[in-house]
Amino acid sequence: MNAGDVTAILPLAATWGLAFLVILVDVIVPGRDRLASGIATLGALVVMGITAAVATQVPQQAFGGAYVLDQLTVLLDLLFLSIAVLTLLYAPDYLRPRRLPLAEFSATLLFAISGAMLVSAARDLLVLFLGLELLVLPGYLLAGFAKRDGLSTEGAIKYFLLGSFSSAVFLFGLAYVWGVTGTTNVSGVSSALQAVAAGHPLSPGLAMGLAFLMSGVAFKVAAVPFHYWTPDAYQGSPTPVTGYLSVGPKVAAFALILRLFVGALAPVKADWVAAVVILAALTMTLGNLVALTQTNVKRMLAYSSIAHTGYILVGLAAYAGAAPGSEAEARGLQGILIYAVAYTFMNLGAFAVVAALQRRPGVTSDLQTFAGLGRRAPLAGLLMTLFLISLTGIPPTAGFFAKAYVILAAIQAGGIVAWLAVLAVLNAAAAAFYYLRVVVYMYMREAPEAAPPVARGFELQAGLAIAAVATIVIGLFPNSLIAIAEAAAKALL
Amino acid sequence: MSHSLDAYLILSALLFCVGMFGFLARRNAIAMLMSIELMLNAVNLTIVAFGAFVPALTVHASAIALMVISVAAGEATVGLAIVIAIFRNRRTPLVDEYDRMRE
Amino acid sequence: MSNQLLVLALLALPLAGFALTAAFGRLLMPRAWLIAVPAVILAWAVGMVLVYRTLSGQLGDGFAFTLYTWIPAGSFRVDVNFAVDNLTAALLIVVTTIGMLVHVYSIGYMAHDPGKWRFFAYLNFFMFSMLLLVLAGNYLLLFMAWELVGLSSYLLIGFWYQRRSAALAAKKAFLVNRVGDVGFSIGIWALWTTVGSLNFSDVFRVIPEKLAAGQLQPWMVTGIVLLLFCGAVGKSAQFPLHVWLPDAMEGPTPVSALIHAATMVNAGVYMVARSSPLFSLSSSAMVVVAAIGIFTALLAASIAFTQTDIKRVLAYSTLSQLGYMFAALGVGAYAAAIFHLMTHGFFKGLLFLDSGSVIHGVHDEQDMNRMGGLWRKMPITHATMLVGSLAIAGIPPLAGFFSKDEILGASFRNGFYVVWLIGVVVAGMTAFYMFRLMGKTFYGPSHVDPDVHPHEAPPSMTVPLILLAIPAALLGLAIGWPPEAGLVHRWLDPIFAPAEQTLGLHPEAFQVFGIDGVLVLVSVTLATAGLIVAVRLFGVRLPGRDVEPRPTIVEAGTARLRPLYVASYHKWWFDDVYHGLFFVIGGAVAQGAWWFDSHIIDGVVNGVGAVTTLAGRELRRIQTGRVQNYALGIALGLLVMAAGFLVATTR
Amino acid sequence: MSNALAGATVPALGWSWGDLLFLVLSGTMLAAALTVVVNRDIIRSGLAMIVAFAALAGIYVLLGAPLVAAAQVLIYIGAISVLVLFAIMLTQTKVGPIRLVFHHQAWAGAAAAVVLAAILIGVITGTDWPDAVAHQAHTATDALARLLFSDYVLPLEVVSVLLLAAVVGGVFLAKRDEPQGEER
Repeated sequence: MNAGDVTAILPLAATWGLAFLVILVDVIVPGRDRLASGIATLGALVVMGITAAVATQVPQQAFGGAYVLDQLTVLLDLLFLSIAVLTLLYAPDYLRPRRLPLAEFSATLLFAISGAMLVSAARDLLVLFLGLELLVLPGYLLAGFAKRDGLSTEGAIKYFLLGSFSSAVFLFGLAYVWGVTGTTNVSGVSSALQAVAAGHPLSPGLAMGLAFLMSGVAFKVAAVPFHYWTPDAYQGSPTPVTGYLSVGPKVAAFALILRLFVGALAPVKADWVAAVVILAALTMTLGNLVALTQTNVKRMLAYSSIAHTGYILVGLAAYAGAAPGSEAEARGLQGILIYAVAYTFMNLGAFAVVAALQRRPGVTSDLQTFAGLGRRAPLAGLLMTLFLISLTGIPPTAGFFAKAYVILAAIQAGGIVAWLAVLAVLNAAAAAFYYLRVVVYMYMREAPEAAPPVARGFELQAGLAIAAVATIVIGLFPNSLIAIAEAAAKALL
Repeated sequence: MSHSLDAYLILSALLFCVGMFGFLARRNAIAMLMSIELMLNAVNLTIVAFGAFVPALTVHASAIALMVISVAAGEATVGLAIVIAIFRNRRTPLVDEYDRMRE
Repeated sequence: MSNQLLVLALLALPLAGFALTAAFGRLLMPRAWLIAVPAVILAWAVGMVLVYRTLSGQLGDGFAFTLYTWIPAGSFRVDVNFAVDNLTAALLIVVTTIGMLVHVYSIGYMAHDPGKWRFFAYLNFFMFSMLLLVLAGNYLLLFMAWELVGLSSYLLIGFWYQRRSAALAAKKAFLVNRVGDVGFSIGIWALWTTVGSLNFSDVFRVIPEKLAAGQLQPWMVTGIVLLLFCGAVGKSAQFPLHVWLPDAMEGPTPVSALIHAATMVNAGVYMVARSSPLFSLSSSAMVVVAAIGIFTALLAASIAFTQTDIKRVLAYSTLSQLGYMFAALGVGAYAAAIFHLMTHGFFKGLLFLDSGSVIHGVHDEQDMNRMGGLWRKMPITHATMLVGSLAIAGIPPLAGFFSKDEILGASFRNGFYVVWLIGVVVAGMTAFYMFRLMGKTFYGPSHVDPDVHPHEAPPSMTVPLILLAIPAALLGLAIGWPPEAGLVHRWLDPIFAPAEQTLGLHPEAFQVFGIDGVLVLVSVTLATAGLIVAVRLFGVRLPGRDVEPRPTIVEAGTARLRPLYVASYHKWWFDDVYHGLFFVIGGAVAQGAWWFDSHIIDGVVNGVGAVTTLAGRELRRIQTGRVQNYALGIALGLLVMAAGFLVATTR
Repeated sequence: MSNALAGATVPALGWSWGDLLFLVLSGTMLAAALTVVVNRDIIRSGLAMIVAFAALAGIYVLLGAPLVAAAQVLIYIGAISVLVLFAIMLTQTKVGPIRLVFHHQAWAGAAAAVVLAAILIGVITGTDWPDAVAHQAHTATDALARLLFSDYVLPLEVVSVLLLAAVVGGVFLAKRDEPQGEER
């Protein structure tokens, strides 16, 4: 390890340090929840500052090329840290009334985020796997964090068992690819495959490796038919955790896809594009259709997040389906990144409103809970409407812009992928039905007599404001985001 | 036979499939967890086998296998913690009785 | 003020009004209109300056400017840009004037509503969206405004959400529009990828070039144009997406007047007119537009015959008149379509506000069977509504006569004889159902609830009525005279000249003593005939002499034409069929997907279970374990994936 | 170890000692693994898992990876298995009849496993693994140690953080709630 390594790894190391600090604070002054979560929140902001500061010195490699700090890493790190900050802002109003400790929550969340950051920076198969595990293991714990709540632990065990199963599958695929290519280094794998892919069919071993990797990754992004864990894990988890789960691991899994499939497996992309197209088509269609039948908002949002996975996969399909070096290839990658950013803010925002509604323990996330919210708490209603409009994909919100971007990339890629774009448009139209239902409940139903109070803590409101501003600004002024995404995609190509 | 990479890979594939069968068939959460451990062991066997037969991978194989073993330990810790937590709630380790969420 | 500043002010005023009213409206109660109405009046003034500058020719072909680059991604570049030309100006006249009058009218109409601050906020937001729609200089911005007007329309229809029907109608409007918007958005994306820009000027330049160069097949242009038209069909409520507009009458009446008669529903007409350089490239698409337009005109008129809800009659008449406009667009009479859009905006806005005044006067009763004899109680409302009815019936020299006859004349001269024929018949039907409405409402014996004492509306409502009656009466004469060569043609012909050139149309002078005169005579005769029949059946009050209604003849007539009557009364069962199609079948598909998602694995499993049961095991009562189901599903996915990769990649 | 035995053959069968050892160890391991997944007594499953792990450690030695074998014994047998057995004791319920041990989709699971095994065996035999040599190499412990602290220092760090995270969160989830009452 040398000085260069230290700068490159600074954001990650700082996150770890922050997690240690939070644990330490909890050990020294136990029970001071506010202090611990405050430190975590402010610390995450500081780490964002550090990340922005080291962003001027990209690209940098560390640990013999296993870890890279480039534009992509910086963008994703900042995104993951924002997820951490927002989740930490949303959590207190939900966890405190349920007497769940914020200190452990903050530390576990930070560990998970550090895993996501590691995934976004890894240029080595083993480090990718370890980052993935560092991401998901704390995730299982967070899902079961409301340990006295049967639903939470039930969701956690399902998530854990299926997640570990898929990790084993993924690792198995990784082992085969490693055995075939003889290196764990991403660029090494890529150049080894370059030789393999030149006109020859794949060896069965490599094909099997790809199949296992694709299945493992499809599980992590919750693509149909590997999505089964999502609704239960989302519904059962404490709502702020659900918000985190719906964006953190998902975006991290797409980071994994970018590093692994785009970084290492690009030479054989003609061999896996079909799988992506099928997964995308299945995922958005089934996610949307099933979301139509849900009456629990958290569960509905879970299925909707599956549908959004489908849209992001459209971006991946555009990349994979486009000719190497073409503009559509780059646009597809940018689409993934832009969609991930837009989706993060709008989806976290929506879950934050749900969490605010569930301030009092025992309040469910049933649609009925939302009745009359538009009048009961006009601001919360307005924000929820904004997030839902964005999720639907109505301009000028972030959601519309992101959807437009991936769809355009897909049309530009042409061929079968262009038809995927048409399917995406149809699906986006169908999505209005179930998002709108929530708006109908908020504005066109009377609130029940004894409506539970809506949380309005300072942190929550600040977090909601951030998400709302991001949702609007990305929709109205996407210029800088596009520029960042272009730079990040260039780092990959 | 003991000098053939195929033999070790097949052995590991069989172990993987046995683990998968256990995961799909058992009702007990801990039994499922054990099945996952078997699958991870199968992967490790694959890695070490590649290392033994491909000279360039030899040392790396052991290093990777050690990492995987450690990850498996972490996974077991988390899994058992969750099992114990849910056992406090439900008083049964049988996973298929955890079905309060459906649809 | 510079022109750019004017445009920005025009947008900023209602937006600021919305923001302030939304934030502080509750504090302003009971005078919640204190910000919203002045904002719109100011916007009207700004708009008029802009209109004057444009139409007086000071700006040449108009002007365009870019605020900033919205999406700066290489070939996906889209600006936030605005374009103002004579077409924009024509729309601005309608939108700002009627918008302003409706705002003023709403002060009185909504005086007693406890939630009116929301109403004014939404109304301002609608004005912003509609102005953005008209001013937008590219398709994406237009689409954004398109969705925003849809959203504000949704909020306003459902304003009285306590009525379940209002909430349902709001949802229906939004969702039906969504169907059209799918086509519209696909069309826009297709344009984007073919042209690389969405600016109107670029699109209209590049598409004909590419078509001429053979880079674009004619069927592709037809496809794109028809996809765009899908959006217009939804927003302007044309067959087969017309079902939402009558239901939208659940909203407060000012909303019906402003959004669902005078402005938003015209967005489709405006969009097609704006895209005339594209539409004119595909004659088959033009035929589709004309056919859908004239069919809607006929269909809606036939339904309006038998409806008893005063606002619904007007809603169907709106559909019918919009149908005329699309027919005009389809036959290539673009200027006539916009002319009719303008006159219709005024007289239909007037009619709706009149109906609101009536409803207000008889205490929220909308059923015409429970009205009658109101002319004595509500003289101003009656007089202005009579003007509006004569205008829509096409009686010279009121506004509707000029615009409608231009449409009919153009269809005939451009060779669309069927369109002309149906159009003339519909003109007669229009006169009939409008005077049926007048008769049932204002003349004959009163059927009003004896406890209700009808009264004239307050000045804040009657003044807008009078102000609207003036253009409804005179606008045709003012800008439509002489026929085919009036001001409106001087304004709009340059805009549509390229499209007409593509179509090979040569504007000819209007021949008073030639074919044109005959055509006018025919349509006016039919309209007068319809009017007279209606008057004989439902009564009228002429100076000095009352014609009494003859309900017995009406009953005898309906009895004889029973099947037609029933069909018309039930709106040709479109709602029921759609309910079946969308909600029952769509719901079934969704349920099916859900079932597939949650049961298919169980199904496989239970099949296996059944086999083992046959083997003698007692398995019936064993609970399904969900995790293993999920796991099995994932394992099967893994198997399929593995097999697929093996088969597909290793050959 | 494998080198020492490479030359000799087993008297009666004509196999090399290495082959015999491989067969015995792999047979033991598979049998034990099957016991883990099918035995109705979960405690016996846990004990069988230890046997499987031990046999696998032997195979690692056969493959010339003694350090992995040592880690296998220390971590899998010494830590994970013990943890699992503790968890079994903690959550012990009465053992039901066999149909409660298995889910009724066990048959489908078995079919899936068999199909996957068939696919995998086909793949393994059908693949020309690159650079495979006939004689397995032996991992030098000192080389491995150097590698771990040079190239693999980042993974090592990550693993340590991961274990810490697992322990912190795991302890929170598994620990019994302290008597509630006072608001925190």
